[in-house]
Amino acid sequence: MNRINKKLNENKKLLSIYFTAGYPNLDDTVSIIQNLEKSGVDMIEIGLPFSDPLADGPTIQASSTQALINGMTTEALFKQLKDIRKTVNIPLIIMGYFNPILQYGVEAFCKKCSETGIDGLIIPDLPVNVYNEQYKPIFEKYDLINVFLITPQTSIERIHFIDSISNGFIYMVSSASVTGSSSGFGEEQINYFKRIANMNLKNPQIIGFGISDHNSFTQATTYAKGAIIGSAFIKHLSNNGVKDTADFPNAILNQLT
Amino acid sequence: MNRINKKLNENKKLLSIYFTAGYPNLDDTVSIIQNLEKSGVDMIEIGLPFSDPLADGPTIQASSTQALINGMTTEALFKQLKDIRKTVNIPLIIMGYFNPILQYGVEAFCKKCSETGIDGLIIPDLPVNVYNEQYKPIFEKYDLINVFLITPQTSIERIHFIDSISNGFIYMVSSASVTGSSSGFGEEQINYFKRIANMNLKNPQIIGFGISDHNSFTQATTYAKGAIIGSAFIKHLSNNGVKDTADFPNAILNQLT
Amino acid sequence: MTYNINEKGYYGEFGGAYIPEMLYPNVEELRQNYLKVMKEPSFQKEFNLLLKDYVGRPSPLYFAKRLSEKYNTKIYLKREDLNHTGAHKINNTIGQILMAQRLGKKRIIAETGAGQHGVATATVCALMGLECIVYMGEIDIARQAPNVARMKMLGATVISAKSGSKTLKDATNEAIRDWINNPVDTHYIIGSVVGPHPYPDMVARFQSVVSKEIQWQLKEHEDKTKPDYVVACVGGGSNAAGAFYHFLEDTEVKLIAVEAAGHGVDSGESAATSVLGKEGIIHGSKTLLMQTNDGQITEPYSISAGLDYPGVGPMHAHLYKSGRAEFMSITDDQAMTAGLELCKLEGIIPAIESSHALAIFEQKKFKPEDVVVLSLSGRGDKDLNTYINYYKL
Amino acid sequence: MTYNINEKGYYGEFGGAYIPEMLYPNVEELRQNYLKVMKEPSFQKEFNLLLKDYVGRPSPLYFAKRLSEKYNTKIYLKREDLNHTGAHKINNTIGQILMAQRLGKKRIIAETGAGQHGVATATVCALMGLECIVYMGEIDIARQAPNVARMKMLGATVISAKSGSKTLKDATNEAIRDWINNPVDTHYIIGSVVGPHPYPDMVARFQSVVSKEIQWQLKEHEDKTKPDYVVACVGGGSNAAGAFYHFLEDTEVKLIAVEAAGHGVDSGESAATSVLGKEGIIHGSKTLLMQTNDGQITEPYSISAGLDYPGVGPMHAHLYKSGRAEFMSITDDQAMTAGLELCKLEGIIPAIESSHALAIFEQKKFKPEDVVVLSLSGRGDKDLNTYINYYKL
Ligand SMILES: Cc1ncc(COP(=O)(O)O)c(C=O)c1O
Ligand SMILES: Cc1ncc(COP(=O)(O)O)c(C=O)c1O
Repeated sequence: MNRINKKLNENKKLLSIYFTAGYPNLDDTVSIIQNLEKSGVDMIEIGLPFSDPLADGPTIQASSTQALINGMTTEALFKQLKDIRKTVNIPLIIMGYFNPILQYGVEAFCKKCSETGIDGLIIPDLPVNVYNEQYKPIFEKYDLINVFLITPQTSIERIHFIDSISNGFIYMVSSASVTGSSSGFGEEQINYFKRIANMNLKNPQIIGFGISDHNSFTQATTYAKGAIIGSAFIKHLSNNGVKDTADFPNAILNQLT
Repeated sequence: MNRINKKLNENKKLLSIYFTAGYPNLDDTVSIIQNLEKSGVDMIEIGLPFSDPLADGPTIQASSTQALINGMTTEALFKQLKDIRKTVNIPLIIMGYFNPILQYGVEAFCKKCSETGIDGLIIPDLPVNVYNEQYKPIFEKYDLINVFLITPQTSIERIHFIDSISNGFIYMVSSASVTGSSSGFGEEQINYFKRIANMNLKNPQIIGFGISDHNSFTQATTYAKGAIIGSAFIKHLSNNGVKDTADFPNAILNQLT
Repeated sequence: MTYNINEKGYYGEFGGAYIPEMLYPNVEELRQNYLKVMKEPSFQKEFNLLLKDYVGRPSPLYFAKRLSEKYNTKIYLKREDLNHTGAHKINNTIGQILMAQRLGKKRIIAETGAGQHGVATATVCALMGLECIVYMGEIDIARQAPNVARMKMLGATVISAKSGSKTLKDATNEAIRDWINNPVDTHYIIGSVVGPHPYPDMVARFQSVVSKEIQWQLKEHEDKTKPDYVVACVGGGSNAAGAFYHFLEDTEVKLIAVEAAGHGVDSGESAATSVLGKEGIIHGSKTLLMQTNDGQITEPYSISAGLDYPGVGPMHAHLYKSGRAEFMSITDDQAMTAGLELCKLEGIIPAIESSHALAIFEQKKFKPEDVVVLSLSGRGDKDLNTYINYYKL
Repeated sequence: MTYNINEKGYYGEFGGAYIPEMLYPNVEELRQNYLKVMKEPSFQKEFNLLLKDYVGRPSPLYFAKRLSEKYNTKIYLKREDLNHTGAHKINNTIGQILMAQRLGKKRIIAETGAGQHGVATATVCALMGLECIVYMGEIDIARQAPNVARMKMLGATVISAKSGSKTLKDATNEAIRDWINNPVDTHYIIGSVVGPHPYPDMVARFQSVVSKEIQWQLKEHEDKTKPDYVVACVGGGSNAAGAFYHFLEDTEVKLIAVEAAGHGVDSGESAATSVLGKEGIIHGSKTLLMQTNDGQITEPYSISAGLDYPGVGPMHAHLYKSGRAEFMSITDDQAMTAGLELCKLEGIIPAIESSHALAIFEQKKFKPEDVVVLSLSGRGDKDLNTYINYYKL
């Protein structure tokens, strides 16, 4: 059983953290992952930086640009992660845009993920139908879970369709927006969370976008299996560097340090 | 008999000088005229300054602008010239553009000229046919000679026509150009001078435009009854002021001072 | 009464050719030939082909829906702004360059205010491979920089006129001086219905394509060939002459000519020639002009370089004196407001000259059923700096 | 083989809609409706009326006599420079604004490179009274200042894109981000045949009026409906798509697409996408794009803001891969030379984009009897500073 599915089966709300590989420094990747695991994070999205991350807001975008300047490449990332499974047990997901993956070769990329111990992928600009028609067998062959997004605008039929082809969790975008652009949830979003919760989908949902602190994390996880934090963590890294990485999840989970 | 005709009957080559009334100083008009007469000038064109003297080159244009700034007006000019005939005997011609004259009233203007002792007018932008059809009787009534221009481009028929309606002299433009733009005469111009001289017109010709020194004056008067100098004299005034006015005609006539 | 020119070259008491003898051969050559040449089928064919394929005629007659709604009347814009080079001026320069060619001229001179006529002249000179010299007032060179750049690109020599008000009047003086100095091979392409006969009539005829088109275009839109009103701004008067031309004798069509009031008609800084002018001679034509009692020509002022002229064509002097056209004066501020309004309502940035015409809708009420055709004489690209500075955008 | 789009939204292997889920509802709404809406008679009527009376279509097909003489072949210029706002871009924005209205959108966003698309979008938004936000790279804002001024006059908000190369690619990223953030009431008017399906096809159809007109106009000039060659510059590819459209399947008509080589194809500073690009995904479309081995999109370079794009529309990727069109690359210097040449020979100042197309005549010989139609996609008013600085005029 894929680590993601195992994790989802745990009877707890999940905290998932996104960071951009190669940021703030090229070789921070492994230590960030290790520190996050140690401080109780349940799942990690490792961002493969892209020159034109059009679904990301300014914070993640800037971190990607810096990571590329630092020298991050697909090859380099896999090299850094080569031995990651010797020390890390939580699910690891690579989040990246489709073009770098396409250039690497989709099958080669999946194979490498599988060898490295990556459990899933989030590829925002690989649409469901293209995945379904062209790439599903490859992902399955390498036991990679492909995670799809839904938004407040996604129609009921489409949510059911996405649910039907998903086999891990559904990434529930809290509001239709690029990452890092709102904070805290309003009534409209809460209603949306409730609406989805009531659909009784086969896949659990993890909410992302706009979660930045303990409060919003708690709110989100009232209605979903877990929540993903990205921009807020990147900001933490850029303000504090890597040495106090653990402070961030601690604050979210409201643990005393 | 009009002073101009009398002068033209003299058995000599005529030097006529143009200056802009009110330049360099508003009240220089009378003394310039007097000094010119004293130094042997045969005829004077008094320029009535105009804001837009489109047949004049930069030198005369600038002098007109300055004269207007100094306060010269049609009324002021007539006031300055009121007693001119008490001291000056040579023919005096007013040279001005048509619009100021029109505003003064053509008949009023002619009457005033006659009262003042002005002998003729040169109005570059009053065309022959308009003069002929509308204003001839007025000029005749006040015994004013209207002087017409011809240029190297004027057709033979037109020269004969202009000759027929002229009763003083013909202002022969040395080359088709605004005032002050050439110096000395080339073969083409000399041929033109000869051509006109050979036409045996009833009116003598006085050459203007491009005469600036003894040499060009002598050249021009080889083929014509006289010559008019304008820009070169204005330049002299602007370089030397009015006190050495006489130097200029002296140099032209090559008289020792 | 006729509102057209008579055989002597006058509109009523206005017009004629008050030129120095030095210009006589050139002007006379033109006078004797212009009608004959214009009527030659080969001329007509070439002229019309260039208007169509090069200039982009017919220019649309555009029903301005939102502007009409705002002023509760039917406003049609005659889109001269869409012509090649961006104004009505090119209709005339195409005609004159063909005329110049047929008269064997090798060198072209022009004056320009807004630069539109200069650009249009430089353009047709490039098209025909003729040398081109454009005179432009020093102030206008500064405020219409894009057009100066365009003339240079097109290979024209731009000469700065530094005398007088350093605007259109002075550029015209310089151009005339040049013509006097170059009497044989040079044609002077005057840019408006000004100057000595036959210029006003020749330019009006070249521009008359505008009202010709309005007639059949209106037929398509409104099933009638006459508007109730034709509105145009007047600098020298060429766009108005073109827009009025085929309606001149039909007094059912009301004509409105709009002049630049600058800082106000009575401010001493304006270019509202008809109201402020008296009969006189300017640039070879008897017409109305702004002048002192002494007959010195006054320095005009308008924010718009193309209207900044102390005279007006003799046709317009006659239209004013006879009452055939209504003359309105629009200030800088009123024009700028109307210009921005057209941007916001119709997505069209007008030349500031044309903005003066647009400004009348705030001054005069029309009936809902009135069909008002307005000559949008040019586009505002040349005026962007002036607009931007004015509005601090 | 077909060169048109298939029912899945692909030209051969290129195209599709590689978009984040956040954009799915918008893009899907458009995909489901665009053909249906475009075929509605009321849409057709309004679209065609605006093209005629507002844009000024048909744009002339002008036989460039002196240019033809110089290159000893028959060159026709399709005069998109005469359109309202000065380029072909407005054909598309008119279409899309009508589409947006019918889809009930209230807010319009756009990206722009040269500013022509931004101006065209701001224009139609003013015309329809809709809010308009335009994203433009910081570098392009500097080099196309007149167009920035125009957008402001028209009431649009111009937002500077400061990431990446600070040019068109980055402006597009920002526009897409905006759209993601405003998924309900906003329509994104893409300015070229790029982006996710159905944009490339929709834009190509709106631009196809160009080749439709070429067919009947050529009939008038040459008594045939097909040229031997159609030539167009390619940034994203919309003017080329429009000029090629009705000839795509007729291989007797040779197509030439001209890309910007910047300082030279091999200089590392160019935008010659087809030659230098590899298959990949950019802005939602599978196409050819300039990228590193690692799949990072390369920062392109061209003196021309409108060609300074690392991708190309999927139609063009297919035309390249299939060999249906010949692709040529033109350097900055070659383009600038050709641009000035057109000024001097024909009195037309071309957009620097279009100058790239014009430059091929120095590179490729045509037969004297060849009929070559070249899309003069825009006028050079926006580029005056660049020309003037380049030539030190
Ligand atoms: C756009 C535009 N409209 C109007 C004018 C005024 O000239 P006219 O009165 O001859 O039409 C000009 C002059 O440059 C102009 O450029
Ligand atoms: C005049 C002109 N031509 C061409 C282009 C390139 O775009 P496309 O390839 O979509 O025609 C642009 C883009 O701004 C442009 O302004």
